[in-house]
Amino acid sequence: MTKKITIDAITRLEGHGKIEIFVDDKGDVERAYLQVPEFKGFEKFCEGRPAEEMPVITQKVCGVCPVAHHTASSKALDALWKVDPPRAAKKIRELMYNAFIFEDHLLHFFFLGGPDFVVGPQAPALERNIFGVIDKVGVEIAKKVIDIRKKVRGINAIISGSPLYPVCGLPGGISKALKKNERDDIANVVKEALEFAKFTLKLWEDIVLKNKEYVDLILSDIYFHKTYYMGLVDKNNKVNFYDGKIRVVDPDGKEFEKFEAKDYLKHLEERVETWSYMKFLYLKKIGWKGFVDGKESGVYRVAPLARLNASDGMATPLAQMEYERMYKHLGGKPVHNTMAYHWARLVEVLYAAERMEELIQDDEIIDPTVRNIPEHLPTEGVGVVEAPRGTLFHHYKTDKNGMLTAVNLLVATQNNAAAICMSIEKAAKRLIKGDNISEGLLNMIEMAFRAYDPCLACATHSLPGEMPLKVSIYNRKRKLLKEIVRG
Amino acid sequence: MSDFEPKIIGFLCNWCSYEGADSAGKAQREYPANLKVVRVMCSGRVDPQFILKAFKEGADGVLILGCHPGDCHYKEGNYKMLRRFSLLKKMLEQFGIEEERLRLDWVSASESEKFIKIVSDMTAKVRSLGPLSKYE
Amino acid sequence: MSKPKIALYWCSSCGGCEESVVDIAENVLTVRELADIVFWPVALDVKYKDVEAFADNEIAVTLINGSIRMDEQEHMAKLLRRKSQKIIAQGACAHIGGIYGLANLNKKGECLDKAYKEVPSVKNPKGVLPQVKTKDCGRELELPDFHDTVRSLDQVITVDYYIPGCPPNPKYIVEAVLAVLGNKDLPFGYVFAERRSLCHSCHLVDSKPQDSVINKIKRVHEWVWDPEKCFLAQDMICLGPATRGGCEERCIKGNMPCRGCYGPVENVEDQGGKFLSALASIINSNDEKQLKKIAGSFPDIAGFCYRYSLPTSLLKKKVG
Amino acid sequence: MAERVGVYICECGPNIKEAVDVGELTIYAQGLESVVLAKPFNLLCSASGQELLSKDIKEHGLTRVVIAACSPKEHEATFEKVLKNAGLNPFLLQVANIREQCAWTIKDKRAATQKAKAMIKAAVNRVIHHEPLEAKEIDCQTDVLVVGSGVAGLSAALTLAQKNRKVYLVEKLPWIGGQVARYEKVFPTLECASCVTAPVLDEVLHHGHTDLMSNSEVEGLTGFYGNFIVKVRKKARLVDLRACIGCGACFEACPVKVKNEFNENMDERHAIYIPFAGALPAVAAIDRKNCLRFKGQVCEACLKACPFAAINYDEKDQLVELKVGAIVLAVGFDLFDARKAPQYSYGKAENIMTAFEFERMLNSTGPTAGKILMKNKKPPKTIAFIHCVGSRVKKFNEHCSGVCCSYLLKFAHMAKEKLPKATVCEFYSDLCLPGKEAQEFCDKVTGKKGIELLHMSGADSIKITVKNNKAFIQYADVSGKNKNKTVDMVVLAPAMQGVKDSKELAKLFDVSLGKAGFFVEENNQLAPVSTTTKGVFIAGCCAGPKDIPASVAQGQAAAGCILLRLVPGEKLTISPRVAVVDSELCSGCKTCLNLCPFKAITYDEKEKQCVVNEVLCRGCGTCVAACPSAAIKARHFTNKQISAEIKGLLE
Repeated sequence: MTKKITIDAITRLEGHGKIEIFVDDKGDVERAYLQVPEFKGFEKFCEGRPAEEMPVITQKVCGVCPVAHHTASSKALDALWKVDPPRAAKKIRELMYNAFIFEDHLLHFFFLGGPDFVVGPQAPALERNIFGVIDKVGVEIAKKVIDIRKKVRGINAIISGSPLYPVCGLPGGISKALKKNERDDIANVVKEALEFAKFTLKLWEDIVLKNKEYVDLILSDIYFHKTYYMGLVDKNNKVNFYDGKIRVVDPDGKEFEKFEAKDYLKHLEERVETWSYMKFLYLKKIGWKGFVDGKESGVYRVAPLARLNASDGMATPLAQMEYERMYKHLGGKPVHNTMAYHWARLVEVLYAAERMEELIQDDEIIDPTVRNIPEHLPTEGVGVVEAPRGTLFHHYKTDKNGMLTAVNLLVATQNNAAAICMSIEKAAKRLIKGDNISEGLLNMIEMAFRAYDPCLACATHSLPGEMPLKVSIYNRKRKLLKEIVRG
Repeated sequence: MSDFEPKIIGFLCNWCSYEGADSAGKAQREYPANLKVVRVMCSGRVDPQFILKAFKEGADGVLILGCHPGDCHYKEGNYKMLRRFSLLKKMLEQFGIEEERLRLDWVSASESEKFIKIVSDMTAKVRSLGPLSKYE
Repeated sequence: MSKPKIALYWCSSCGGCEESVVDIAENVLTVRELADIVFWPVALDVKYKDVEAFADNEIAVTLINGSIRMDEQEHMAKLLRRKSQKIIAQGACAHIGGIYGLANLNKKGECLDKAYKEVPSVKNPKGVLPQVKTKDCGRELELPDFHDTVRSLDQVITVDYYIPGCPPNPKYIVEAVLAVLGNKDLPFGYVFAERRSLCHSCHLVDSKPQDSVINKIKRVHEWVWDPEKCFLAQDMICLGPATRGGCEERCIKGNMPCRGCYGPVENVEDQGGKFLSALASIINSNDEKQLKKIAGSFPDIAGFCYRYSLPTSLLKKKVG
Repeated sequence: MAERVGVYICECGPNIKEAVDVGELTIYAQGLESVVLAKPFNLLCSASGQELLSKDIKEHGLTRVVIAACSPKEHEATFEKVLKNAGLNPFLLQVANIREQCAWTIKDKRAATQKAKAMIKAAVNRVIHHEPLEAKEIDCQTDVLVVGSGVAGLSAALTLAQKNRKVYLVEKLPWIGGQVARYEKVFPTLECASCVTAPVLDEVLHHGHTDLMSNSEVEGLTGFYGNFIVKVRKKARLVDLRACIGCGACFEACPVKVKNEFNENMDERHAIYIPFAGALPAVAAIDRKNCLRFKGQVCEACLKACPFAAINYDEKDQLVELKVGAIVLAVGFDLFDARKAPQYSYGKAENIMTAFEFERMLNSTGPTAGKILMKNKKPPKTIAFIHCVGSRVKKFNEHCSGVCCSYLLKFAHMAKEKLPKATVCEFYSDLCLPGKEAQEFCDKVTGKKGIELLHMSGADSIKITVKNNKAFIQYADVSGKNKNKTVDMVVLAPAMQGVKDSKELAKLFDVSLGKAGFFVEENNQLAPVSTTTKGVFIAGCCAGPKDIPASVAQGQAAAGCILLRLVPGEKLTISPRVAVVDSELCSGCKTCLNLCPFKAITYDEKEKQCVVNEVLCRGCGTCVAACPSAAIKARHFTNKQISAEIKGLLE
């Protein structure tokens, strides 16, 4: 008889993303589904709005990465009105952006994803959270984490008014120049941030890399998928979050294509499944071959590991060193091991800190000119950034008054949606045999999922961050046969 | 529906338009029963909230009558209403409320004829538009 | 005896409200001393079953953020209402409907078709849409239903108190929780924010002349304005006068005008209607033609007046 | 405690009874929430009706009353009184106007009854939210400022003074009396003008309660009805009012000669002067514009000449502040500038003059000592009087000044008196001769031979050019035929207009300015001398063209209103139907400040809030509708009350 295992965010009834695994009569896993049960309709209700309001409207897509939407939107407006922001404005935007990446990645490592490693995969559920981390690394460090997060968010408060939702984005620049004293305050925070980034990598080294069990886990075939990788790169093919061209490498690490954001429609396509409100992105040139990996499948991955795989390195010295170290450690590019996302994420944290340092030291950043006024009629514009969880596209069309006539959003986690399903499925296939469902497997499955740090809020404007899990095994009549709570 | 009788709420200023309505009454001239009147001291008192409220409570049309420009008992109240009217009309379109459902006009105390004409015209207009689906 | 229980929950939200809870930082510890957080999807592993298991009114207070668009959100809101002595609507979405409420100017079908059939990146030859019940190779899957309109929390359940804002000010989250835990006697429907509108605390109010008028609506992308002068005095749309204070003028400090996320001041039924009235009344013309022109320079009036409050406006949604 | 509403349905004799089903209404009303009793009554406004109402209020302990009857305009006040006398606050009443709005305008009885139900329901809904209101009382000044010392101002001042009111009479010229003081005779009685005005002027000059401020101007006005504060500049006359007896010794001494504007520049005067004999007060004044001393030269001629040491070169302007309760504006009028209508060639030719000039010429104290002379000092043989110059034509003024026809006939009469041989002709398009005696006067005058009436086809179908020192008049007669006439002298009757500085005055006193520079009445039918600014009254020709008796009547009327409303010892009651700001809610966004037509709202810089002055507020509610935080409340027209009414009408 077919069983249905539901790994559910608390419960299907309450939603915000759930995973359903189906096992056949033999008890082998047939399919795993990542279902996203929510929808808001931005693409429609943004129509008829004035385009210049989009940075503050679309950031409400997601309270976890509002800065990503705000920035992608601002860039889409630059393109829409064909206006290039003053250099100072671009630098402030990028500063704000790196501060955000830094803080968001850190949040994931310490509060959400990190506990798997820091506290340990086998630790009981109720310890596998920030409080668990506190116990493990000590209150002092935990305080530091909270403290640095607060300070870095403070940077964005200085730049944009709000630590959470920036409001400064405008076509052709930003609303507020950076004052000398503000710059000094930020500079101090950035110094601390850089130190903390280094410290975090040290922590990773001590707690994870020095622990064979963890390293094996990272390299384990359970978390292994040969896929395409996509990310934003600068003119030297180095990772860049704020600007550049989109580069895609194939499973062998060879450049498959490289394109401008405005051409995204030639390269990417979305698939609709009746069982989720989330759409699935894939490479158009290869096409949709289902939830399978390999060169023949259009499925690709984004976010930290993908960005590193799709690039030729990092643009800052320390991050570059860490980049090289990672690939050396994991057997060269590209790395297909999903668990390596955690490491890649920390490489990016380091880069973000270094980049902030570069930008804040640049005297041009306090230039009072931060806006160019549009002179052309608006028509159409695409904006792109690398959100923490992957490449994010905003695409607007307007009438000559700048009133929106068409809006399209491709959000970070959508890129990974197919891969996430596959990773879960693969993990499940390896771990679920008949009714013999060990409790340990739940962590393993969850970790497969968690590594991507999927933000379903982005993907569908639903659950930000993490999902505690439980497995329920049902028979065909949905009668609960067995329930195991993770941890 | 042919037997549809629109509900129209009228906001009439105390000094001109309400007088105008009264003089229509004193002249015992018939006009559509569809109009139900709220007396305000000045058309300038008409808060857009009242108009929205009327639509929400099931009015199919809203009519605002004030003193002629220049004749306002309070100098300029009617102009203030005119200003609001110009924005409100535009906004109501976004809510799918046809512009004919909201009307602003000037009726002096002596213009009972004009008053009757406006009420009749508006009633006919709104009748032809049909009911405004009531808000829950 | 055991500490009072607190629950936090989200409906149709972006997670920003969660972030602002995280932002209460050190106060988290104070709250943890006073109460047990028994339910918080984002951070704690507690099952829906456990919520059902609570006795009615067992939870001292539940903070719910997000608006109501999916049926399961309504279901959960009702369940938590039953289990909680007090419900606090947290954030603009729960309070006044929020930005997703703009979708009330569109039909449900339009929204779905746009996202799954019409956008240029989608390939959907069969024109399928997500289904409430569906089978994939015989495997039965379910999704919650998408309602016709967005509703605020108090349009679904009785709400005791409100913490407005998008995002909410962490200061008021702490104040609210402590007030309820301390059995502070508050009027039903109390809003944790300022009583007066934003202008009262806005540092630009002094720069607003007493005979300020609107000559034409200027949009933010069109020009560089004086950051030390009231936006309305510069012909720009700022909802400050019609919006409850309490946000500490974050947007203003970012040199951008208010968009009204804190909702109306008490006694105001319709934030947008009131703002429209205030703005229109000071338009600098009595001439119908010119007024038409000025109205023409004001784009998307509904979208500005009801940026966050459309579901709780008098009209609530597009006709029909 | 639950409200107890009583609903009364007046049958208004047959009026309502026959048109709506009163029985059904009553039953319906009885079923409404918080209604404890509902009754029909034959004629509620009758004594018995009022009795019943007041009896019920007491016996049934009604807390609210709804009356479905005629228009509130008719009997709201009546019923408010009944409530008051029955010990119920009069504002706890709501009237449903089912007579004018149902009974009389809806033929179908069923429809009428349905609508009446809705209106009663609405009234009940509304009245529940009514609040008891008390009229407020404030202290007030009873002194009065009168601006302008023409006949209107004078009669206002005198009427007030006679009731022992302190009156400040401000006249911008050094001499009082206005235009009339410059006339020789007045129509239709042909009495001597100065004989008519002299006693009045004299009384004003010497009345204990009038403080005459000649040569003075109002420069600032603050405050409000009952409590105005007025800033007056008393310009230095440089001649001691008390010492000078107007002997004129100084005139001869003065080396300066300039045109005399008081005689329409037809003769000259000195820099120290009295414009004409009989000007009051009979005290000289120095005009600094022309006096040599004030041009920096050394001259003490007048000082030396004055036998009474009345000259004081060092006198300075004084700024005085007056506290008054009310103000009467009686600043008079000016004539349309005939130069603007070239067709009359005024200013381009000799012997074409305005009515003012001719008035002075006729006047024994005038430039020609009463003789009618052409520039060449010869008497004219023919004189043409032209009606409607610049009036009753779209291009200039549409209004008819109403007095020109009469005074031009007066001119004709006096011209014939002085030059019996001369022929005079009146060019008119219509004769405007209102009143009891004008027509009779006209017949008398036009009966004389040598006086021609020439009927033009239109007010401006006339053209005057100069042909060898004579005026050549081409005109279209009433049949449209083109005719012409040559005369020695032309007298134009230009339209009366508001004074040249009426715009500034309107702003200063916050009254609205209408067409042709005349001030606008609060209500041109029922409130002809009050303005939309409470406490500021207008009288005489500044409110529109009129003759002397009408001006005098208005002056007295204004005085009457003031005597009626501002009584010493009595407080000023102000209607509670005004706007009030809730300081708990006002954020000081300043939206309302500029909206108030009566400047009743001010901004408190300290509190950063707006404040409504209940005395100035007239309760229009414009600010209430605009207030974005609903911090302003319109008493008796609150949002709650009106929303409840709307809901009721639609249920």
